[in-house]
Amino acid sequence: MKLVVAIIKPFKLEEVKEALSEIGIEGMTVTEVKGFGRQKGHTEIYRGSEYTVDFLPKVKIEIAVPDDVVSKAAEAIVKSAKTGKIGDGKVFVIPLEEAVRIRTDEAGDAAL
Amino acid sequence: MKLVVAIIKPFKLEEVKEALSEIGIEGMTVTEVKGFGRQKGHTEIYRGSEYTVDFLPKVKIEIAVPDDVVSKAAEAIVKSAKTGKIGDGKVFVIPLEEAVRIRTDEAGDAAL
Amino acid sequence: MKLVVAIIKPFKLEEVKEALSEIGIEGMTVTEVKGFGRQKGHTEIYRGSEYTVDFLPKVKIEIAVPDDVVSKAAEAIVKSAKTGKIGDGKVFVIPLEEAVRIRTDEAGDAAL
Amino acid sequence: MVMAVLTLGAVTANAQEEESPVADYTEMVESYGAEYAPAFDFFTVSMLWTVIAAGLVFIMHLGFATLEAGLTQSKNTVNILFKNVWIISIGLITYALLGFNTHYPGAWQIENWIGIGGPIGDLNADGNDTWGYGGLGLAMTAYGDFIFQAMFAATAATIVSGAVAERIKLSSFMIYSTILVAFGYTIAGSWHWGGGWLSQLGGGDDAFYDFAGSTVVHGFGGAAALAAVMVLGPRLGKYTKDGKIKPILGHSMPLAAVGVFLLFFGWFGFNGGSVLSANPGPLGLVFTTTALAAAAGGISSIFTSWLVLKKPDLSMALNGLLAGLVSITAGADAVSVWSAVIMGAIGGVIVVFSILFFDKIKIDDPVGAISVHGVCGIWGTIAVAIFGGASFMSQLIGVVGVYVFAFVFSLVLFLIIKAIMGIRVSEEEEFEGLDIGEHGQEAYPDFSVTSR
Amino acid sequence: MVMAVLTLGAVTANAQEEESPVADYTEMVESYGAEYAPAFDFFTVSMLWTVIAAGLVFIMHLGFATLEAGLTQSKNTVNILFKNVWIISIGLITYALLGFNTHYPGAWQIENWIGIGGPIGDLNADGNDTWGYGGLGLAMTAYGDFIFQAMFAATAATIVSGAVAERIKLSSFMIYSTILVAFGYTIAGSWHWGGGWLSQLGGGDDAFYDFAGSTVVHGFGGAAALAAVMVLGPRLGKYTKDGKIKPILGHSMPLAAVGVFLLFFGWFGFNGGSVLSANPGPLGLVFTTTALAAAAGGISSIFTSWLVLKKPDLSMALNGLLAGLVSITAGADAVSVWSAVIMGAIGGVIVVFSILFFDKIKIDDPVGAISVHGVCGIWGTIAVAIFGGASFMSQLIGVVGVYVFAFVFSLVLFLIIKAIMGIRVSEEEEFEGLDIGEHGQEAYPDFSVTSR
Amino acid sequence: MVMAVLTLGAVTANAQEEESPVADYTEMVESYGAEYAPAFDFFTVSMLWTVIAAGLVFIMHLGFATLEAGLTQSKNTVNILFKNVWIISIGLITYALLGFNTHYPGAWQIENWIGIGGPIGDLNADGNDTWGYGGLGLAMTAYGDFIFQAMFAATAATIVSGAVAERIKLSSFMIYSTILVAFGYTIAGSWHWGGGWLSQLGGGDDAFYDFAGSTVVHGFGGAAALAAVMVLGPRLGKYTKDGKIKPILGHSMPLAAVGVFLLFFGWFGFNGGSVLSANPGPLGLVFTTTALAAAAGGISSIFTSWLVLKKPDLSMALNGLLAGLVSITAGADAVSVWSAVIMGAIGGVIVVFSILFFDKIKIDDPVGAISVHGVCGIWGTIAVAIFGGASFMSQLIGVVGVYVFAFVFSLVLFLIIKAIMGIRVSEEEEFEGLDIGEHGQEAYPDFSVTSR
Ligand SMILES: Nc1ncnc2c1ncn2[C@@H]1O[C@H](COP(=O)(O)OP(=O)(O)O)[C@@H](O)[C@H]1O
Ligand SMILES: Nc1ncnc2c1ncn2[C@@H]1O[C@H](COP(=O)(O)OP(=O)(O)O)[C@@H](O)[C@H]1O
Ligand SMILES: Nc1ncnc2c1ncn2[C@@H]1O[C@H](COP(=O)(O)OP(=O)(O)O)[C@@H](O)[C@H]1O
Repeated sequence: MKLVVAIIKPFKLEEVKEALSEIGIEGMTVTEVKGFGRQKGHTEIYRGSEYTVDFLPKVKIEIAVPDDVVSKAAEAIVKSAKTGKIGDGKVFVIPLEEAVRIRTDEAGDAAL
Repeated sequence: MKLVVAIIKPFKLEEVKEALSEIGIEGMTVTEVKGFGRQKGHTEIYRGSEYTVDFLPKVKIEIAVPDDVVSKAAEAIVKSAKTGKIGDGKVFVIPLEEAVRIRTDEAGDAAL
Repeated sequence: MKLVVAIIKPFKLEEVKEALSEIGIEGMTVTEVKGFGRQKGHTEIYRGSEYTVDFLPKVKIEIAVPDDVVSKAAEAIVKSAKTGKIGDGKVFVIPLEEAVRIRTDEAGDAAL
Repeated sequence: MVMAVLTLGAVTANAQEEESPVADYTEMVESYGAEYAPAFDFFTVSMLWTVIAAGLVFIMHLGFATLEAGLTQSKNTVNILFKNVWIISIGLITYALLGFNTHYPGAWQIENWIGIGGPIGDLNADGNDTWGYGGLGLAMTAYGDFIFQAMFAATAATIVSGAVAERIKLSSFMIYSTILVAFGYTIAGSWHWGGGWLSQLGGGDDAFYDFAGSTVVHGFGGAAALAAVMVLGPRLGKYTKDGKIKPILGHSMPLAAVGVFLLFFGWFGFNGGSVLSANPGPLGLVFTTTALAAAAGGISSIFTSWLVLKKPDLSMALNGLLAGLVSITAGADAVSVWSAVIMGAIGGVIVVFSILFFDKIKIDDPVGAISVHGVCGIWGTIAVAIFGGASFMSQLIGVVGVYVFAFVFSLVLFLIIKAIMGIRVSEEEEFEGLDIGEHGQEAYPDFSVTSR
Repeated sequence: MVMAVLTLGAVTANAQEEESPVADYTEMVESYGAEYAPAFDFFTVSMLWTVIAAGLVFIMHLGFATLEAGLTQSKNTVNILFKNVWIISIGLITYALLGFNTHYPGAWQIENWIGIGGPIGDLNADGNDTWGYGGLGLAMTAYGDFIFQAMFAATAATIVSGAVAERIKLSSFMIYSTILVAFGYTIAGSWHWGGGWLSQLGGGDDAFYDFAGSTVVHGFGGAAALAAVMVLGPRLGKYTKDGKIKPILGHSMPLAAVGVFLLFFGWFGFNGGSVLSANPGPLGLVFTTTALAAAAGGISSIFTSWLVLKKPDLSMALNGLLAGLVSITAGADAVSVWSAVIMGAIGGVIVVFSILFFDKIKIDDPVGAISVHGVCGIWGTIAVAIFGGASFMSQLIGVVGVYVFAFVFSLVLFLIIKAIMGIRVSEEEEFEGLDIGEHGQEAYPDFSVTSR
Repeated sequence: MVMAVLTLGAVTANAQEEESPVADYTEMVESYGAEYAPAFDFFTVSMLWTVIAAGLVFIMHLGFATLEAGLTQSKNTVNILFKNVWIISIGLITYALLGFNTHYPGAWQIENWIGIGGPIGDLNADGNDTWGYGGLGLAMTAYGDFIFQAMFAATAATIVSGAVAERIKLSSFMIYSTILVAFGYTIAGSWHWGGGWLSQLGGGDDAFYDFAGSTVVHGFGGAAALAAVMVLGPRLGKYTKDGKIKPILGHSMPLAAVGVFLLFFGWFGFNGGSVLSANPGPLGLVFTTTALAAAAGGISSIFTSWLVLKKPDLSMALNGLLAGLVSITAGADAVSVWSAVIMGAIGGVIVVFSILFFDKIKIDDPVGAISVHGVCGIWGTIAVAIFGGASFMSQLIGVVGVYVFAFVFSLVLFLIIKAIMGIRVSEEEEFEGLDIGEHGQEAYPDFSVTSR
């Protein structure tokens, strides 16, 4: 099992969710995060002083998947989250040693 | 060392915390997240239009533990977080290669 | 590649960011979290009843880095986030199997 | 007289064809005779004050709504705002339907105790639109009288609303509040303001003294709230199994503060309007005692909470202002300024200990309504005997009478509703919040991921 | 007379050297003759009410600002607040520059249809500061008249502001709103209040009846908003490709509720001030009909939304209060209380279905302004014929005349601005929010990590 | 006369036994003689306006509280709301204790310069409850006078509160504000309103002219704030080591906007009430100049900030409205409407540059209080010489006198408190927020995980 972690632009969440649905992924966990990267934040003004907002709002999606679904999932995310503009985000894949469904105590792929 | 990650129902946080305390786990990091899964969100209404809230509020707990505590910790979480109803959440176990306590520079199990 | 995860005190974020910048790390993802650990929360009062706030606000930083940068990054974080007082937080290192830049489809170290 | 009007017309050479309110007014006055001019003028300015005061009492309902919303959790905010829209709406309509003619009866069903009136008609008929209303007994028209009193009516239900927040079933509360306002408050009010038994204590010489309603409005609401909370039980998680209190925090102190300041503001209409005229003497006194009692309540609650709780507690300071206001409401026109300060200050002390006390005995009142309105209402009413020369006995009888009635009325009503349809939301709904459960809406949906 | 004043001085033995407003006033009255005392006094109290009412109408602008902000997303909140600061500011200045003298002309450019006046001068000159203003045609000074009317002026633009929120280009809106207020509203207003053709229907006997402006203010704004929304199009993502409605949630129900309660409060000035004097008869009636219609609108919209949508919807309840208020505005002084209740209740039903209807036909109006002000404005105006004895024909002509004018004026103006400078922000800016895009500011920056 | 009253009774056939306020009033008037009727009536309506104006000035304190809370960080919100509860409470009590009798003395300790009065007594005694108060020198009773002035008193301390927010020790501020209000403001006020030296400039012919207090209230507060900020130093992190400004963002623009609109609303009472009667002439003028100056300030600050900062800045627009209001406060009754517009517009320009300037010289004023109240207070006062015919010299002397006094008084007081008990919270507390540090409470606890 792997944990596929994607950092995407917030307004792409809906599309990514649908793309994952289409390949049969029904579960995921989403977090509001702030991203810092090549994409520079904008300059804002407050009462006459300029300041740079470095951290841009992003959404992090975490999806635990069986090994054989990893690349399909990553692909689906990349395709649906892409705008081609800087700041589109990343997909990370992290090894997952165990997964348990709290409700049923099922473990392994069955828990996902 | 492993990172035990649990997605649970928000109102179970207190109980899970206590269950972990009982087995000697004193440190954890908690994040508000939104979960998407088998448990379907409710339909809400806003000014006459229905819409479905897919993402339900959940809480993510991250606990770094020595290898030998992993199963005890997972068990404690599963037991205390269970309601038996759909949406109870998951426990994931991720390998952890290193841990450092910032205050003291201690590393490894000593840092947890 | 590794995912370096740091839990730090919120007001240290700026310093940590600068320290990482200095060693050439340009990307990171930040989340507001609540931490529970040796550092005990304060007692607060609400309408005459005392209660303890167990969970203290912390900031989680996630940085995906090539293997050879891990220790430099961890060091930079530890140094810049340290106050020496309890509650300074942790640095965790998690193995990372794959990384993709959504915008360009670049993978591996090139994606970071 | 006709000549006089003609002359007036001559003075204003550029008078247009259209009707002239000033000339109309002058003509009307002169048709009565010049000696009535002061009466007419006093009536006109008093009536103006009455409707403005009604507007100020109206804004108290926004104060209640925001205070209550601020001191409760964000997952119940839609429900609380909704209840407040409901209460002001049903309160006004109900008062028109049967409250007004109950408060000004002549027609008791049970002499001096129970009289339920019918709907209002054209209150401007029969010269009620001029100073003739009530035979000069009031310096306002019948509509002025109505709208001012109508704004009071919903207050009792609003007070209960705060105490039962975060767990009461919406439909049950809507029925409860309607009946409480329609029958409970109107009956209690008629005892005092409708010429009922409270106004006849001691043959009328030792009449119960409650200027703007420490007992009849605030006490009534507080006592009804106590009964409601006792039937309803505390919020889940408020008291742990091992008997400890686990505070459930209000979600927005700014909202709560806005609420209290608006209540303070509106109280100038509540007390000031209760002068029932623009008579400069009492008007200035009432504004002054009201403001100083509130200030004293704020200060004394600040220091009381600081001493007792070791920290200066904002929610206690806010409740202290309100405590001061409730404490002066019964005697605002009858005591000296420094008496008002003492009355308010004692109210500010009482409210702190009262809130702690009710929490200790597990009466879970999220906003402190029972303490602020109920307990300080007693104090305020009794204080008129101490500082304002009212009969102690009558004050006591009045308090006991109204509080017992409100408590029993509320208790019985609540128990009946409980038996028929239940009064409490399910545990699950309470955990999730009444906003989703009752309304399918969230108060702050924008902070969630979905709305991005 | 001089003697009288001297006597007065003698009564107040401790009179100081400084000028005495009371003595001055008395002297002034006596210089006209004692028989004018009632006229002066009525004038004085009426003028006081006029300026207080102006203050109440002012606070409606805070109500509009918070309602609009509450019912839209947090990423556009700075923009909405900014627009509201702009509107009240430019509305007041514009009304001084040319609105006032358009509404009280004598100088039409096109007789009874179009007359644009110039800037106001010293309105206290020529005795306008006393009861002489307008030859007793009004019980207020010219400044009183001005400030009360000026507060109305910006309302039309505010109504549009809500309907076009979250996507309109700031600079375009600023120009649009300025021209709408400066020329559109003033011209339409002059038809009714400036003695124009609407006030002359049926030779003046069947004049269009619109007491405080259901049509002339609210209807004007609603019709202008409809045109604006049609040109502008819906917010991105509101209607999906497959034709479904995807609600875009307002970010703060407490802000929205504060807005509605403040509007309700201010409406006492809007309608009550439109009595144009402190005449006790109509004043009490107007306060009562206004409050009861609002309450009835609240209740009926609650039950309508409950029946239709299965859940009691807070935003509908809030709109119901406003619907009741708009529905009574045209006839507040001309109908009985129970007629007012019916008018408000029907308004509360209408607004629910109207909002659903406009959503269905993809007219995207984030705050329901078109339904509340436009649709209920029609109902309120027509209802005066049904319940208040106005000429049905005249009411219809008035509605059609004003709505068509407002719609066409707004449409043409918007199309011109669109052609010249565009009216809509870029897609990217709309996604990111107008706060960052137009202002480089955030409404709630503290919740972000950076500010820690 | 008795006969007249009897006749009156006859007219109202259905008169009840109970006392009749109208008849009482008529009887009272007639006991003086019919020729006093206009005096009584004018007095009554003026007094009504006075207490209503007091209520409006009260609501400014809610405006200050929300503006200040909105423009600071959420971690200090409880502290800010608490301070505002404290200030209004202590301000009212203090004014009753010694402020009022200082402002209306006769009893100087140092002739024309320093006079501290004692507590107020029964102000309705000696006929002060009728038009006799002050020998007709004022058209209000002594209580009316008191409550209106008392509401002003706390303003100075509130202004300072905003400037020192987010870092000042609570207990130190509470002592500071009490002494500032009790002695500083009352002394400065007595120079102008208590018949002191400012009112005697040029033998009284060239008296310092400050209608409602641009200098005496706002300037006083602004100058005191400047001294306080200089002693206190900037917030941590506001100015980086390399000398750059790092803005610390206010956490809620809606709160800030609510604050400014409420201040604008209350200002009608602040300026309008300063007419000190309901005299229609000045009343209409003052409402008009006040509103137009605010509007002009809003517009000019919008364009100034747009030009200078490239973006239309909401917080500057809000400050612009306030700048316009402060700029007109000294001359609201003395200038023409277009002068008012110019005065407000210049104020709106000044405030933008002033805020930028103070930020540049590292005077850290989170809400811009020094610029809005202090700097625009100077402009507003001087402008009366330019536009309203006041003596330039006297205005200058007045400004210098009051500002220097306020600055020195505040400076010395602050330094003493600093020496005795410290004035600033610890670095750690400042980082964590004063809400936790001083109060052990959070303003928005619901957003944290624990409350779920
Ligand atoms: N090394 C990294 N570790 C973790 N997150 C990163 C890293 N680099 C970028 N990110 C996340 O990805 C987002 C997009 O990255 P950015 O460099 O701005 O654009 P792009 O991915 O298009 O090159 C960032 O806002 C941040 O949240
Ligand atoms: N594959 C997954 N990857 C990550 N998180 C998941 C996954 N599946 C479920 N979750 C998380 O677990 C929560 C509960 O899952 P759900 O399918 O609704 O119920 P259950 O776990 O009882 O079957 C979800 O809300 C989501 O946060
Ligand atoms: N075992 C753990 N797993 C995950 N996070 C932890 C763990 N222990 C501590 N933390 C995080 O680190 C923070 C600091 O830990 P704490 O024990 O309070 O202080 P210190 O690290 O200085 O000993 C905690 O608030 C929590 O967020």
